[in-house]
Amino acid sequence: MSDRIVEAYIGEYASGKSESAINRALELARKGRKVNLVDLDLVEPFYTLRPLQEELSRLGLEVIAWKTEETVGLGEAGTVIKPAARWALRRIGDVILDIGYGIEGARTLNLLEGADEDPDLKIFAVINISRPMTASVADIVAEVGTMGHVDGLINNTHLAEETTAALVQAGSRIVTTAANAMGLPVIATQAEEKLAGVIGPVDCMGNRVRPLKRFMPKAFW
Amino acid sequence: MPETTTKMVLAGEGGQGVQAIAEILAEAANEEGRQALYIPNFGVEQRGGVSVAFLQISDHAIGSPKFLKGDIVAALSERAVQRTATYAGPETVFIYDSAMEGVEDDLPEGAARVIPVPAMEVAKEEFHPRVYNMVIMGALVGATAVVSLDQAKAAIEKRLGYKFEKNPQLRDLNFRALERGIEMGRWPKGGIN
Amino acid sequence: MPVPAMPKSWRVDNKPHKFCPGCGHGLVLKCLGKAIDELEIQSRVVYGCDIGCSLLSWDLFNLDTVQTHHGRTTPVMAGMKRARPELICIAYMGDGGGYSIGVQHLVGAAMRNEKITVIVANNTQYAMTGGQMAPTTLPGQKTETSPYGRDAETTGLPFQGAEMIAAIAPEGAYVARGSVSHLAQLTRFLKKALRNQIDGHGFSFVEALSACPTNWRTDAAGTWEFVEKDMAEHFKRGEIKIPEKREAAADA
Amino acid sequence: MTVAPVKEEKRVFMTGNEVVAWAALAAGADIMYGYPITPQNEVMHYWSRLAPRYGKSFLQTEDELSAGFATTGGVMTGSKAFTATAGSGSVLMQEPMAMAEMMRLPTVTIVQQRGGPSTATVIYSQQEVTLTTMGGNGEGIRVVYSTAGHQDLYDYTIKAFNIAWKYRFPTFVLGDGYQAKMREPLTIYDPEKRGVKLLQPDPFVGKEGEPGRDRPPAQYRNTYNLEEELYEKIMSDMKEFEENSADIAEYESSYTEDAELVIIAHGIVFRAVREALDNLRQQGLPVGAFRPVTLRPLPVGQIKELVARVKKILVVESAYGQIARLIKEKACGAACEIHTMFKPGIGIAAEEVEVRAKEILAKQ
Repeated sequence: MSDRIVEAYIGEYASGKSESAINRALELARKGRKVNLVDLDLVEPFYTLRPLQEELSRLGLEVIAWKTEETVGLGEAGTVIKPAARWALRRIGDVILDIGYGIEGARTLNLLEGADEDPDLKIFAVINISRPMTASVADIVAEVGTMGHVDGLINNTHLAEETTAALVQAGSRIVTTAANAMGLPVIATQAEEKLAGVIGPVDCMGNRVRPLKRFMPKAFW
Repeated sequence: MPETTTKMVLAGEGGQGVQAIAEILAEAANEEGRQALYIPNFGVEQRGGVSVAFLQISDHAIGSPKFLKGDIVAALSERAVQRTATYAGPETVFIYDSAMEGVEDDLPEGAARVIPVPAMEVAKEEFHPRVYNMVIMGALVGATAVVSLDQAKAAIEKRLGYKFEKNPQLRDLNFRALERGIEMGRWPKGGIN
Repeated sequence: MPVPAMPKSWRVDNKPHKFCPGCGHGLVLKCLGKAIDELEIQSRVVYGCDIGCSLLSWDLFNLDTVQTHHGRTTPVMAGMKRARPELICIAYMGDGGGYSIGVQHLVGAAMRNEKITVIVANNTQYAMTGGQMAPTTLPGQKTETSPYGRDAETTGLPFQGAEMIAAIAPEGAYVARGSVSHLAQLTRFLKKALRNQIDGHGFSFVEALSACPTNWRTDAAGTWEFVEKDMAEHFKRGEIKIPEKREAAADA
Repeated sequence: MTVAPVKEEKRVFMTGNEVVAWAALAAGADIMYGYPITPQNEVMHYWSRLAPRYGKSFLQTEDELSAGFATTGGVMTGSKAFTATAGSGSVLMQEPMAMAEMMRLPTVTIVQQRGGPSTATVIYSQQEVTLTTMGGNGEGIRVVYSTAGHQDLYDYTIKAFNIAWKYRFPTFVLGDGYQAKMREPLTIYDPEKRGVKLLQPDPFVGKEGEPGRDRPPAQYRNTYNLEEELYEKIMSDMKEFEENSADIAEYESSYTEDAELVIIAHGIVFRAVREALDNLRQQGLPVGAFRPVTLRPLPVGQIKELVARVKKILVVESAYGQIARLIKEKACGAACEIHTMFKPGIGIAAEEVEVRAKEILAKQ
């Protein structure tokens, strides 16, 4: 078995893909692993990792994303895949992929060289039940059904500053039920650090709780 | 020659030649060294709509192309009567073609004088319907004396000379129609009829 | 005074209409009125006209009508049809609106097979604005903006609008070109175009060769000759595209 | 077949463009016409995903002219129709919206402002104020709501449909790229359950019966023959617009009663102002804030009252004086000082506003 970790985070708009990917990458880096964090959001690359690049690099990540000054046109002409991102799976170390939203966002993986034959690649769908499109078990099953191959779900239920432990637990119940219906594992329940402490190491459904540090508010403005 | 500005509104159906009349009068006045300002105002139709010409002739510089009341308002069709009644004030001489029927209710009430002119009848019987606008132009010149007969003729010559070259009889026809119109325009004072 | 024979779908109270004597619009719209009468669809039609001389038809029919901007009647009618598919939507315009300023709307509607009927009256120039050159102006034809005659080298050849639509419209579309010189045929084309919309096959388009004696400066004989000889040389009458296997409507 | 898309009140988390799509559904919109332009694309993305589930329609047109004109066609059939655009798309949208003004068509247009002039940036600005409030050729016979976040986007998109159909003025919801793309929580709800009655549209064309036999034909035009005809038409529309302006106009204000300086901003910039205001007040400084929610018609009475009473005004915007021009016009003749902070095409942070406000207060 390979020790290499390769994970792609997909999901609805604002479901928390980027936040999940960043935190996962940092978690691995803290363990002393070499980690590549790749921005593969082709729909709107400039609302995700771009403003965070320097900070994340300082924290020890290899960030593969466009720099603002390297591009022109932004959202309208900026959906050009960065060559380094295309070959990301050939890099040494772990690879964490932030895959953008889009009706067939998961198919973005086809753009990665070697994605179809990489034995380590795992694709996780990030779910926030506070989003009407993925609010119920039926909605989640339908939504994930359109995403192509998925290896597991992540409960990332939140309402930004208004998130409560009860909400996260409610999310866990719905996401776990949906995962069971699809025969998929729940990889983790994610919650902001403080809240994660309140919930404890496992949530009400027995899913591992991953504490999150929020970066994305800095990704904006 | 009048000292002040003469303001005229001419209106008719598209194709009746009101714009040509106004243009010729403006050119004649200009040739005489007077100030003239003419502005056409028409609907969206190429033909068939009410066509209105606003003409001002003066001895001094003319201000706004738009004015509220005309000294002379000439309406050559039923619709033109309705359209132009608004330009008739207490000082206005309102001229309309007496061949029109059923316009009595639309004629302006407060005008200084409202004069029916049998221009269509005269054009048809004495000349040719095509010189109708010459009769009207004559009537306006007769009523206002804004330009001299010679100058009016010169301006017509300038505009229609190329046609007259081919058919000199046309020149005579047009000029006679003009003179007949001038005669009619010197209508005895005294309001309707 | 006896009222001349008018289609039932025409308004009688505001006639005579406002087109110039000898104008082709009146004839095209009479054919359209007859087609509407024969199909008995007066209560379902919404008629849209452009700016340009076609706007003078804004109150010509006893039909619900909207007069729009230059070239924009096509999207207005497409918008109506999408919102209320049971309505029968007709967009009427001149060649300037259809083939110049509104051509991308025409292309978009044809390509999407919008279930509307577009009628373009082609009189080889912009008439209401005083006779400027249009995409349809004939080679050598003098207009206010081609005072020495249209030069094909620098301004191109008469635009083959109906052929273009036939080429880009998907299966189900109906495309024909008629003429005011052949009114029975034009009526038949218009009827088939409307039938195509009623049956839900797809886009329908009729170009009608029309006449503009005012801007052509032609008398009756000259007008006839221009339509029948000069225009006919460049614009072929006939059906250009018919839905396969489902021939649109009875050829009444 | 159709079920209410938003059945019960719910706290949700999403982007502004999605909020618009959900709000349009909640408002009972029937059809959207659109053309891609960043940053409004996801309004179309979400609407086109959601629409078929609720028996609604979507049409992607060949350009914004077409999207706008198709929207006018849609509303004429008595359907609640809307479109969304931004930047140079807004420029094209003014042609159909001029027709909507002339024919008094109840179109709803969402504008997510981006940088200008020209293509500029796709990110953010407040540079479409003049365009959206005044439109193309004409007198700006329209209603414009400037939103300051997701709850506003939801509330005012729903309101826009009602106002449009009530008054038959084309109505706009003026957002921006930040609001389009940012994520924050909001409460979605069924407006009817909150007692907001959704107006049922009345068709302009395609009514029951045969025109000329059962009813007169419904005939609409935007072309007038005479100056006088046009004059009467516009004067009557303007009279109606002005008579209803006070009812339509909305605003938000805080701490203006005892303020020496009042900061005026609209839209998302007001959030920076609100934040700055809290800090300034905590420091005991006599500052207030005022936000016109409707940019057309403006809350004229409140603005006039304000400028007559306070000593200093600071207008803050992500444009070079577009809202300031409107405020100054209403403030004409007042003795107050009017200061400005113009940052065209770029976001404004609370700290910047705070610094500027202190500078102005310190000046004698």
